[in-house]
Formats: sequence, structure tokens, C-alpha cells
Amino acid sequence: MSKPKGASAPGTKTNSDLPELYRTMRRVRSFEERVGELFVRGQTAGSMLHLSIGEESAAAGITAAMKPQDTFTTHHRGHGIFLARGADPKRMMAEIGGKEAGYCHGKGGSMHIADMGLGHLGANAIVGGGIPAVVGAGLSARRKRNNAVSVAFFGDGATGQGVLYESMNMAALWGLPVLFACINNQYGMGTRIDQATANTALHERAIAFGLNGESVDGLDVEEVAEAARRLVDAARAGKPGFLAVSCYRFYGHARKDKSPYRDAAEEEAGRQRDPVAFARARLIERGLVKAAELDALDSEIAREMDATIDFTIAQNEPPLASMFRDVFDPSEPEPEPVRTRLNRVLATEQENG
Amino acid sequence: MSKPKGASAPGTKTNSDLPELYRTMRRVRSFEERVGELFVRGQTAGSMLHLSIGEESAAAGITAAMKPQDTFTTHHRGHGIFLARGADPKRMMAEIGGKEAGYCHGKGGSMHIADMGLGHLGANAIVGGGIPAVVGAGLSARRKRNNAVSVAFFGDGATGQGVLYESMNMAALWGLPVLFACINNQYGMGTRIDQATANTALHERAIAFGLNGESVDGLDVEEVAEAARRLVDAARAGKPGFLAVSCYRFYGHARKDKSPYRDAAEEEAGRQRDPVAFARARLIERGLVKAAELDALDSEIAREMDATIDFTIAQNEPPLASMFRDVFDPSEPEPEPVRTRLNRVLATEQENG
Amino acid sequence: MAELTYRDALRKALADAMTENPDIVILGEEVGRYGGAYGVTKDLIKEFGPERVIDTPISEPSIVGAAVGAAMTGLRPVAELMYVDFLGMTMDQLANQAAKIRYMFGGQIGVPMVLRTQGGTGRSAGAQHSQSLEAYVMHTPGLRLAMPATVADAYHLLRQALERPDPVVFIEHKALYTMKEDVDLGARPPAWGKAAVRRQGKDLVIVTYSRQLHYVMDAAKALSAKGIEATVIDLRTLNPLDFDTIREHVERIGRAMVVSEGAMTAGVAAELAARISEECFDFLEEPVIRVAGEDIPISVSPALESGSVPGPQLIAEMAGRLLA
Amino acid sequence: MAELTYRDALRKALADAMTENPDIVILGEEVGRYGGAYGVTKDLIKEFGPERVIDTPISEPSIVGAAVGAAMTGLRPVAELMYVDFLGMTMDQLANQAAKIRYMFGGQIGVPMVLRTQGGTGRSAGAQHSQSLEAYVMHTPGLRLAMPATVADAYHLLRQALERPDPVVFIEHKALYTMKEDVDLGARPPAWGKAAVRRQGKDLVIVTYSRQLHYVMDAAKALSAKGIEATVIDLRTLNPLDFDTIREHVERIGRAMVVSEGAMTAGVAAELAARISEECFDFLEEPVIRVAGEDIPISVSPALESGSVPGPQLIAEMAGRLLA
Ligand SMILES: Cc1ncc(C[n+]2csc(CCOP(=O)(O)OP(=O)(O)O)c2C)c(N)n1
Ligand SMILES: Cc1ncc(C[n+]2csc(CCOP(=O)(O)OP(=O)(O)O)c2C)c(N)n1
Ligand SMILES: [Mg+2]
Ligand SMILES: [Mg+2]
Repeated sequence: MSKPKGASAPGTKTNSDLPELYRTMRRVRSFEERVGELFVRGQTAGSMLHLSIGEESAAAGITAAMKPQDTFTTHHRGHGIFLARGADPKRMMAEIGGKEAGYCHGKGGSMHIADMGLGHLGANAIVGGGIPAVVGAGLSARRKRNNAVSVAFFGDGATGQGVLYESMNMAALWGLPVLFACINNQYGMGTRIDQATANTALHERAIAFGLNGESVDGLDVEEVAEAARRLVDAARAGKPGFLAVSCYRFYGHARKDKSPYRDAAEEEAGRQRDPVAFARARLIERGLVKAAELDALDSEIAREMDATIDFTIAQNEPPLASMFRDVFDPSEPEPEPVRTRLNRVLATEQENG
Repeated sequence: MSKPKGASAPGTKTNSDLPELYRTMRRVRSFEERVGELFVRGQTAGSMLHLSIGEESAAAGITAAMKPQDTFTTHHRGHGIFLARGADPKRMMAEIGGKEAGYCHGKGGSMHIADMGLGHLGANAIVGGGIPAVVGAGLSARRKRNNAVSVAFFGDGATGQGVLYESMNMAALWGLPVLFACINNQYGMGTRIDQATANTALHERAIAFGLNGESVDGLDVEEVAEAARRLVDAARAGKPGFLAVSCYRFYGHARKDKSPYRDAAEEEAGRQRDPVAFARARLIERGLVKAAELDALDSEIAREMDATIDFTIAQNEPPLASMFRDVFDPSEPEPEPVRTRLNRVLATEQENG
Repeated sequence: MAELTYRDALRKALADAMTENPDIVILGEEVGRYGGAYGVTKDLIKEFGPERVIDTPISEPSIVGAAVGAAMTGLRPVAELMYVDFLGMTMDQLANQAAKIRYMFGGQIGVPMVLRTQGGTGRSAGAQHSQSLEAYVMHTPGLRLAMPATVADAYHLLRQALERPDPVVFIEHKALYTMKEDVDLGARPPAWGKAAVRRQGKDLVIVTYSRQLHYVMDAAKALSAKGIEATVIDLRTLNPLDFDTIREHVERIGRAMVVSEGAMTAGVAAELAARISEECFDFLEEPVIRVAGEDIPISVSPALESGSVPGPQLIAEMAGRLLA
Repeated sequence: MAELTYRDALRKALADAMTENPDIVILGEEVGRYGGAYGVTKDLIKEFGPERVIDTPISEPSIVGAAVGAAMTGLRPVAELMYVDFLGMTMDQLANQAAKIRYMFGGQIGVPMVLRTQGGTGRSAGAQHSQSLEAYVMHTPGLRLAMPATVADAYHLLRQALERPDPVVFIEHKALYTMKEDVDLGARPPAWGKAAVRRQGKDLVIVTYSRQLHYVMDAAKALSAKGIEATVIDLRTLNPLDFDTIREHVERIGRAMVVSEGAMTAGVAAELAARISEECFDFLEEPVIRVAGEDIPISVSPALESGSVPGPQLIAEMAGRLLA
């Protein structure tokens, strides 16, 4: 699972992928649980951690439709997508801990993780901020004729941002190989989707701009995977798309939010719509895998993910001098530290003063 | 015509308004022709003048649906709308000439004209820049319970701007008394509408956000007026709307643009779709007014508008000291001029140096 | 006298002003039911209702734009940007609309709105949630700019901002919300636009604002232990800028340092240093020293984050050397 | 040697670079069929086709954002903002994305894009089309900033910008497009980041850039007639800033003035004045004088417009008084 999966051939039934989709979702779930644990243990860099528990089908289903050459951007709740795409959970966790061994050497953290090797053009702490980049990636793909699709992942809240519509308009106008993937977990912080927009059938907007648009129930990862395949394939052929995956944000917005704005019954019902449990039940029901096998898989994943915490805790903080690195290209001088400037100014003073 | 017209009672047939609509359109046409002349005579402040010739039905038809308490914002091609709303053409022309006697004392010019007395919250040189203000005006209307509708006028090009969608979303969500009025003259500078968007049925976007949405042919001012009345009345009742008026930009984008990107046949056909001529013909056809009467009206308007040029040329430039006025409220100190600062610094120098 | 947090002082300022002035409305993301990302507007929706405390979609440009329109039509809106880092999306509505409307329209109307937001480091929130962007605002003609450093100022400056005829950008500091002070809100505050001299000392003047005031005061204490006495000026508002107070002290003392959390180059510290250097030239015994944020983005790593902005130690060290 | 306008030099830079580097694409409003609002990209679409010269909808935030994405995936985009005044809508994509991506992602990738735009007064274009907003860019870590004043620099700086590994904001001046010069484009240009000393004189140093260079040169001529000789430094790029050249001349001469069209407060002139004042303190005989744009919006009235920014007369007068 350390490399991105190639998509199955277009049009294939996805049923046969369910074990793999389950495995991916299970890993995401386990990883996110460990992020929560890392936070409780005071080992994260800050508390702005947004868990994607409840949204695993979007991560697994959509990345399953992507090919190795494809690129994507994610949002502040993007751990699951990145992991599903094939990220190394240790380097992810180290980044979340602000450690040198992390994907971004502790500079980016949870909300600014990226890996060019996997086509991950970056997570974003600006709601909607990563969306227009996929238009540019689409232009590159067309000019380079490399058959790559670029996927922007974002939440329902990002449908409030104008850039989404600008970017959809451009993608439709130019027929770019782009997918706008909206993970509709019903909330943007404390605001329920119907408190943020009058028409919650979000895909209708995309259609009005001339894209393919679909909404799908995220409870069933196979449905997500199939819709994603349809839309990604169409995007690759020049018709961009929009896919809203409806799911439920199981926990608070960030680690400190206890969601007092939701009532217990709603949360209970929302958590019943668990894509991981649903896939597990279906695997057993279809006789594809035995419960005991799944238990073994789950334990194996749990062990793998436990190790990410130990790994992270054992890592070092980045060295202070690295602060001035990577503002510009390594071939360029680093920005002058304030201290250096002041040393010079005050030294001159002492010489001449 | 120096005060805004009250709308007819809701639901009234607008036929009876045609003479008045014609008169309004004729005045807009004549005024804009004079702006062109003023430019040729080198008496405008700059060349960024955008004539609304060909778009008169939008100005006349939509303002006819507005009530005195209503407010509006316009765009860079907003002369016609403001005049139709009841502006004084002399103060308008003086502003276009950058003169002290203008609506904004020569500070604003063609693209930043405004008159709070007529509810004109301002023209804008930022494409889309004036759109969100109507959401705020809508919030005011609701809180103040003053039954006012606020109308944002903008061009088809502004449908490229994300703020439009943000604002439509807010208006729909909150049920605000707001109308988004898109004057679709087929071009944004040299870009034809179908070169700027894949789906040119612009009103479909508004519907997807939960607003009322209509497109109407601007050739027939009565159709425009009726659609505007429907949508303004609905907005007043709490359902915001979007109206696209399809027309043709008869001349270049700004005064210096000869539209080399359009072919002669297209321009010829576009100019055939003349809402002023169309209304004139219909008035005669219906026997409502005689051609000779219309000729007399046209001449009277021509004389009125001729006078605006003479008026403007006779006016003074604003005094240089007015430059520091109105950055802040008059009760506040004006910003210190650079010269004053330097005088102080250099005087101190001379004393102490 | 009552003990109050910075957060609660802000909340109380909003509540008191809203009680007095029915035209005040708040709009922004999560300001209502959620009570504000940093809790400043907590329960105001219960007190004043959803018509006056308006939860918006995540649409910063249009939030600011709607506030502009509301201000032009008789309301006195308080728009909230959850992080000053989102200013970038709103600069058109703020700088091209709010700041220029009175001027462009020849004085016909003003835009009496307050844009409340918060900035600065301290929460490992990363490059897009930790900036100090006040320089963009200070550079823009037509905008006022207040940045309270104390609990009392959190209250008074916000109350005053809500009386101003022009747009005020009001930037809180995320690391101050839980700071407590004993304050007597009945005491008459300094006038709008006046700086506060937080400490008097004969050896150098340190000009600062917002959270850095506290670092400067800490540094001043450390310096005092070594026999160096600093005068500390808290600007409170950057526009209007109370240069008279700065001048008075710098001319007397002859040594000045400016401290700002914002990136150094072309930032607020540059303006203050340039102004002091030009206006007080003949009185300066040493160059005006700028201690400011590094010209780099902010990292999530706590060590790198705190290393990116001035702290009491750097301030004290450089002040000490300036006097050596 | 060939006579060329600033506009044509820019166009030629684009054409030459595009011929050499197939990854360069241009995107922006009216850059293709229309040829650019100021004609800079005229006919490039004929030469390079619509896949490389891309007419966009009027969507500034997404134009810049698309350029970011294109730059991260192997293209070298030149995004055009028709007016620098529209920077406000794009500051999120520019300052939070383009400027920070290399850093936030730990150096994994850069954003080699050029954002071409134009600013300044001179066309009665009003408050929203006449600004000089380079200070916003200069204050933002991670962005490079070039502002050519001459025809030769229009060419060379743009060619160089198109080779840089990091995002470059390239601001032209609308009043310079029709300026002509005899230039030998074959001659080796100054290195990227080096200032040019446009005139040598013993009495004072004037540091400037973009259109104000010409006003400063006019003023220098007038001063020379009165026996005052100015050294004139044209910065060419504001980031990198060639402070070594400034230092060398200021330390020798002891008197400095900085001239910028941007609004004075917290602007580029503030940075330059602060920097010179702190680094050259012991060499300064007089305060560093800032001659800059007024802290007001720009009017359409031609008299008010030109009164709002420095001109040769004000520059010469103040320089004269500095030496009096
Ligand atoms: C531009 C911007 N505005 C506001 C925020 C603060 N914020 C962070 S996440 C969030 C809610 C986003 O909701 P959604 O897009 O649905 O994503 P979710 O958190 O549900 O995954 C908000 C308002 C931000 N980070 N960026
Ligand atoms: C934000 C912004 N982008 C670009 C421009 C330059 N510009 C001025 S008018 C215009 C075309 C606008 O087209 P449209 O909205 O259809 O209005 P029309 O000119 O056709 O009336 C453009 C691109 C601008 N003024 N503001
Ligand atoms: Mg959500
Ligand atoms: Mg148009």
C-alpha cells in the first residue's frame, strides 16, 4: 500500500475491489484514531487537527479511480485522502507532530502536507484555497499530453467560496481533465449545510456551469468508487466533473470542538452511517471475506498505525536554522535573519559610534 | 424626470408605460452619444468611458420596476442605468469630465459615479465589485423594515467573478430583497460570452443556488420591464432573483476600442437589435404616438443633452486642496500632505542642522 | 474593578454597543450559534437574535462586501474574519471598496463598519493561520486600524471603533484571548488615536503594539534589572498614528527601538522607524532599531514558529546592545 | 541598436522566451485575441496558439490560482492581471499559496510563475485603476518583485523573471508603455537583483524605481543646472533588494532621498528610508527624505491625479532644500 493504486480498466464493476476499498478505509480510520491519540498525548503541533472519521469512503472511493499520473489538492481535513493515495503514515504522523522527519520537515503540519511523488499538490488551510490549482494542473496535463486528471478535494463549506465557481467555469470552458470532489459531511464547523446554502443539491451548480455533476451517498464506498470512476474517466476524456459525497463528520470540527451545536440523536444517527462498518458487513454478507480474516486485518492495521505514534514521538524537531530554508529555491540566498541584520547595525555602531 | 419613478402596481400590464420607457431609453441613447462627443472634443477625464448604447432596455426596464426606496449598484457601463433612475445629466456629464460640479466633485468620474439621494450606491471599476454590497443593503432593508429592494447591475463578464455566486448564495439563503441584474451584451472586452463560459444560459446558475432566474431578450423593453417587475416584486417578498437581459454592445469596449475582434456582419446584425428603434416602431405601430411627436420628443431630448456638454465645458476642475478632502469623515483631520511633512522635517533640519 | 479576559472584554464591548445602538449587526462565519472560533461572540445570538448576529457561509469577500453595503444603507456592521490571514481574499472589498467609497463618491457617504479579526503566532497554526498582516491595512489610505494589547483596550478600542465614521480594521491577537486583567471599565479611556505610555524610563524608547507590548514589558523588566530603563509606548491604533507621543519621548531620550510581530520588510516597523528617523533625526544618538518578524512564512513546528517572531529575549538583548 | 517601446520590449521578451521554452504559457484576460489591454501580448496568440496564450474569464483569483497549479505541474505560467489594482482579489492565491508553497511543503517544490501586471497613475483611470501596490508584494515573504523603468529593463528583467525558480511579481507602469529607447538587446544586462546607477553625482543619492526614475532624472537635471549633482539609483527589483549598491553610495555621499509613487505610509519608501537610516546611520548628514504618493485614493480629475504622486518639481525642490 505504499504506492498509488492504478485504477481498474474503465467500466469494470468495482465489486471486486471491495476488500481493497475496505482495507484502505480501515487504515484511514485507524490512522485518524491515532492522530486523536497523539493529540491527547500532547505530541501534536497545535490543536488544529481535523479528523476525517466518517468520510473514509470519499478518500478510498475517489483515489481508487485515479491513476498514478494524476494529481490532487486537499483541504484541512485531508489525512484520509492522502493516506488512501498511498502516503507513508509515519511521515504523515511525523508531519502532524511538527517533526523534521515529516513530509514537510515540520513546516507544514496537518493542514499543509504534500508529496509531489504521489501527485499530492498540497493540503490547504484556506477553505477553497487549493481548488484553482487543479485548473492549472489541467492546463499542464493538456499541454504535456500526459493524460493526467487533477482532483480538488474540499468540504461542503468550500461551496461558499467564489473560487470554486470560477474554477468550475474555467474547467468546463476549456474541457479540462479535472474533478471537483466535495466531501459533504453536512457541516462547516458549527454550520449545517442547510444553514449555509438554500439548495443543498450541490451538484446542480456544477451542471449549470456545464460540468458533469453527481451527488452520491458516502455510506456505500462502492457507489462512491463507481461514480468517481465515471466522472474521472469523463474528465480524462475532456469533460470535467463534480462529485459530492454525502457523509457525516463523526466528531468535532477540530480536536477541541465537542460539537455542542449538534444534538445527541443526530450524532448517533450520523455515526450509524459508518462507511467502514457498512463495507465490513457487506464483505461478510457476500461471503467475500470471513469475519476472522477481517479481525486479523484490522489488528495488523492497528499495529502498523500504533507504530506511527512511537515513530513520531522519537523524532526530532526541525533545527532552528531550517527556519530560513526553502523560502526561496536552494540556489538563492536565504532571507537575512533579523539577528544578523541587527548584529551588523549594532556592530557598525560600536565601531563608529 | 429628475426623480425616480415609482413602479406601477404589481401585476399591471406594462404596455401603457411604453411611451415613458421609450423616453427614458431615448434620453440614455442621447446622453451616451454626447459622452462620445465630449471624448472626441478632449473634454473627458481620460478615455475609460464605456457607453451603454444598445443596452437601454435594461436600464429603462429594470429601473421602471424599482421603487423610490430601492437602492442599486452599477458597473463601469452604468451611465444609462443611473440616468434612467432619474439622475441629473448635467451633474453626470460634469463628473465624466472630472469637474467640481459633478456628482462626485471630479474624484469619481464615469466609473465611480453615485448618488445616495437616488439610492445609487455607486458604480464600480472592479468587475463584480459592486455585487456584494446589495446583500448588505438587503440585510439593512430587512432590519429596517423599509421594504426596499437592492439591485446589482453588472455585465455578463462579471459572471466570471466568484463574488457573484457567493452573494447569490447568501441572498437565497437569507431570502433577501435583492435582484442580480446581468446586462448580457455578449462581450466582456474582446471576449464573446461563449468564449468565457460553457453554458451561456446564465440564469440556470441562479436557479441552482435557489434564486428565481430568468433570461430575457433586451430588444423588447416591455419584456424586460415585465420580467423585472416579476423578479423585483418577488425579491421584495423575500425571494431574490437574477435577470439576464440579452442585448448587444453597439460600439467598442471603451472609447478607444474599435472592436477588431468582431466582424462587420456580426456588428451590423447586432446593431439591428436596437431596443430604442424597436420601441419607437412599436409605439407608431400601436398608434400610441405619432412619428412627428416622437421626432419632437427626440429633438427636445437632443437639446437637453447638448446642454450637458456646454455645461461640462464651462465647469471648473476641482481645487487642488480638495485632494485631501473626504478620505475620512469631515470631522476628522485630513491626511497630512507629503509637502507639509517634508516642510516640517526640512525646517527642523535648518533650525537644528 | 473586575477581572476580565481580553476575550470577554471584547464580547462585552460588542454587547454593550449593541444594546445602545440597534443598528449594530455582526456578520461572519460561526459568529452566532458557535459563538465565534475564539469565543468572542459567545451567546450574543441569544441576546440579540439571528437578525443581528448573522452566521454566514464561508465567503470572506462577500462578507466584507455585504458589510460595505450594509454600512452604506444605515447599519453599522461588524464583519468578522476568523483569521487575518484571510484578508487576502477580501482586500478588493476592503481596499477598493470600503476604503475608497467616501472619497470616490466625493464625500457623499461613509462606510462606518468594523472589520474584526485576529492574527499572530502562538498556536502552531501554520503559515496560513499565524500571520500579522496589519501592514497591508496601514498602507491603504482610507482605513483606520486598531490593535489592542490590553484587556482594557480590547474593550475601549472596540467601543470607540464602533463610533467611528470610517471603516476600522480591528485586529486582535490570538495569544491574548485568555489574558486576564483587573480593569475598571468605568474609568475614562484614552481618546481614540492616542498612544499609551506603558512605562517611563530615561534610556530608550520602545514603540510597539498588540501582543509584542507584553514581550516588550518583559524585556523592559529584564533591562531594568541591569540598570537600563525603557520608555514603552503602546500605539493602540496604527491609524490614526499618534506620532506626537512618539516624538515627544524620542526627542527627549534620543534612542528608539520599534517592535512588531509582522514581517520586517516593508512592514509597520519600517514605517515607524522611517518616521522616527526622519522627524527626530537631530535628536537620535543611535539608529532606530527594528525588531520584527522574520521575512519568512510561519511554520507549525513550535520551535520554528516562536523563532520567527520577536520575543522578550531578543528585544532585551538588542536594547542592551543599543545602549552598550 | 534598435528603437523600441517599453511595450514592444515586453512583448519581445515574452516571444523570445516562449520560443526558447515550450513550457511557458500566458494566461489572463484579453491576452489572446485582444492582444492585452495595453497591447503587450499583441499577436502572440497567432505565433504560439491558444494552448499557450490563454484568454480567461474575468476571474482573477482563479487565474492566479491556476497559474500556481500549472507551475507546480511543470509549466512556467505567466499570469496577467490587467491592473495591479486587482491584486486585492488575488492576494490569497498569491500570498497564501504561491508565496508559501515551497516553504510549507518543506522545499519539495517551487512555484516558478510570473505575475505580470501594471500600475500607477497617468490615465485618469480613477481610484481603482491607478494604484501603486508594490508594497503589499514587497511585504510578503516568498515573492520576488521586479519593476522595470527602462525599455532595456522591460526586456531583460522579464527574460530573467522567466528563469527564476520562485514566483515573481512583475509590475509595469502604464505611463511607460509608449516610451521609446534605442536599445541593444544583445548587450549583457545587469544580473538579476542588481540595481543600476543611472547617474553619478557627489551631493545626494536618490533611490527610486519604475516611472519615478524618469521624474527623478528630470529633477536631477534641474538640480544640476543649479550646481547640485545627484546620484540616481534605479532598484529594478525590490526583491531581491540590492542594498549593497545603496549603501555604497549613501555612505560615500551622506545624503539620501527615496522616491516612490506608492502611498507613503508603510510603503516601499518607508522600507528604503528605514533601511538606509539604520544601516548607514553614522554616515548620514541629513535625515533620509521620503518623497512618495499621498496617503489618499487617486482621483479621475487629471489635476488631482497628478497632484497625488511625486513629480519632478517636488523631487527637485525637496532635494534642493535638503542641500540648502
Ligand atoms: C478561507 C477560510 N475561511 C475560514 C476558515 C476557517 N475554517 C476552517 S475549516 C472551516 C469549515 C470548513 O467546512 P468544510 O469545507 O465543510 O470542511 P470540513 O471541516 O467539514 O471538512 C472553516 C470555516 C478557513 N480555514 N479558511
Ligand atoms: C476585476 C476586474 N477585472 C478586469 C477588469 C477590466 N475590465 C473592465 S471592463 C471588462 C469587461 C467586462 O465585461 P462585462 O462584465 O460583460 O461588462 P461590459 O463591458 O460588457 O459592459 C474588463 C475585463 C476590471 N475592471 N476589473
Ligand atoms: Mg463539511
Ligand atoms: Mg458584457
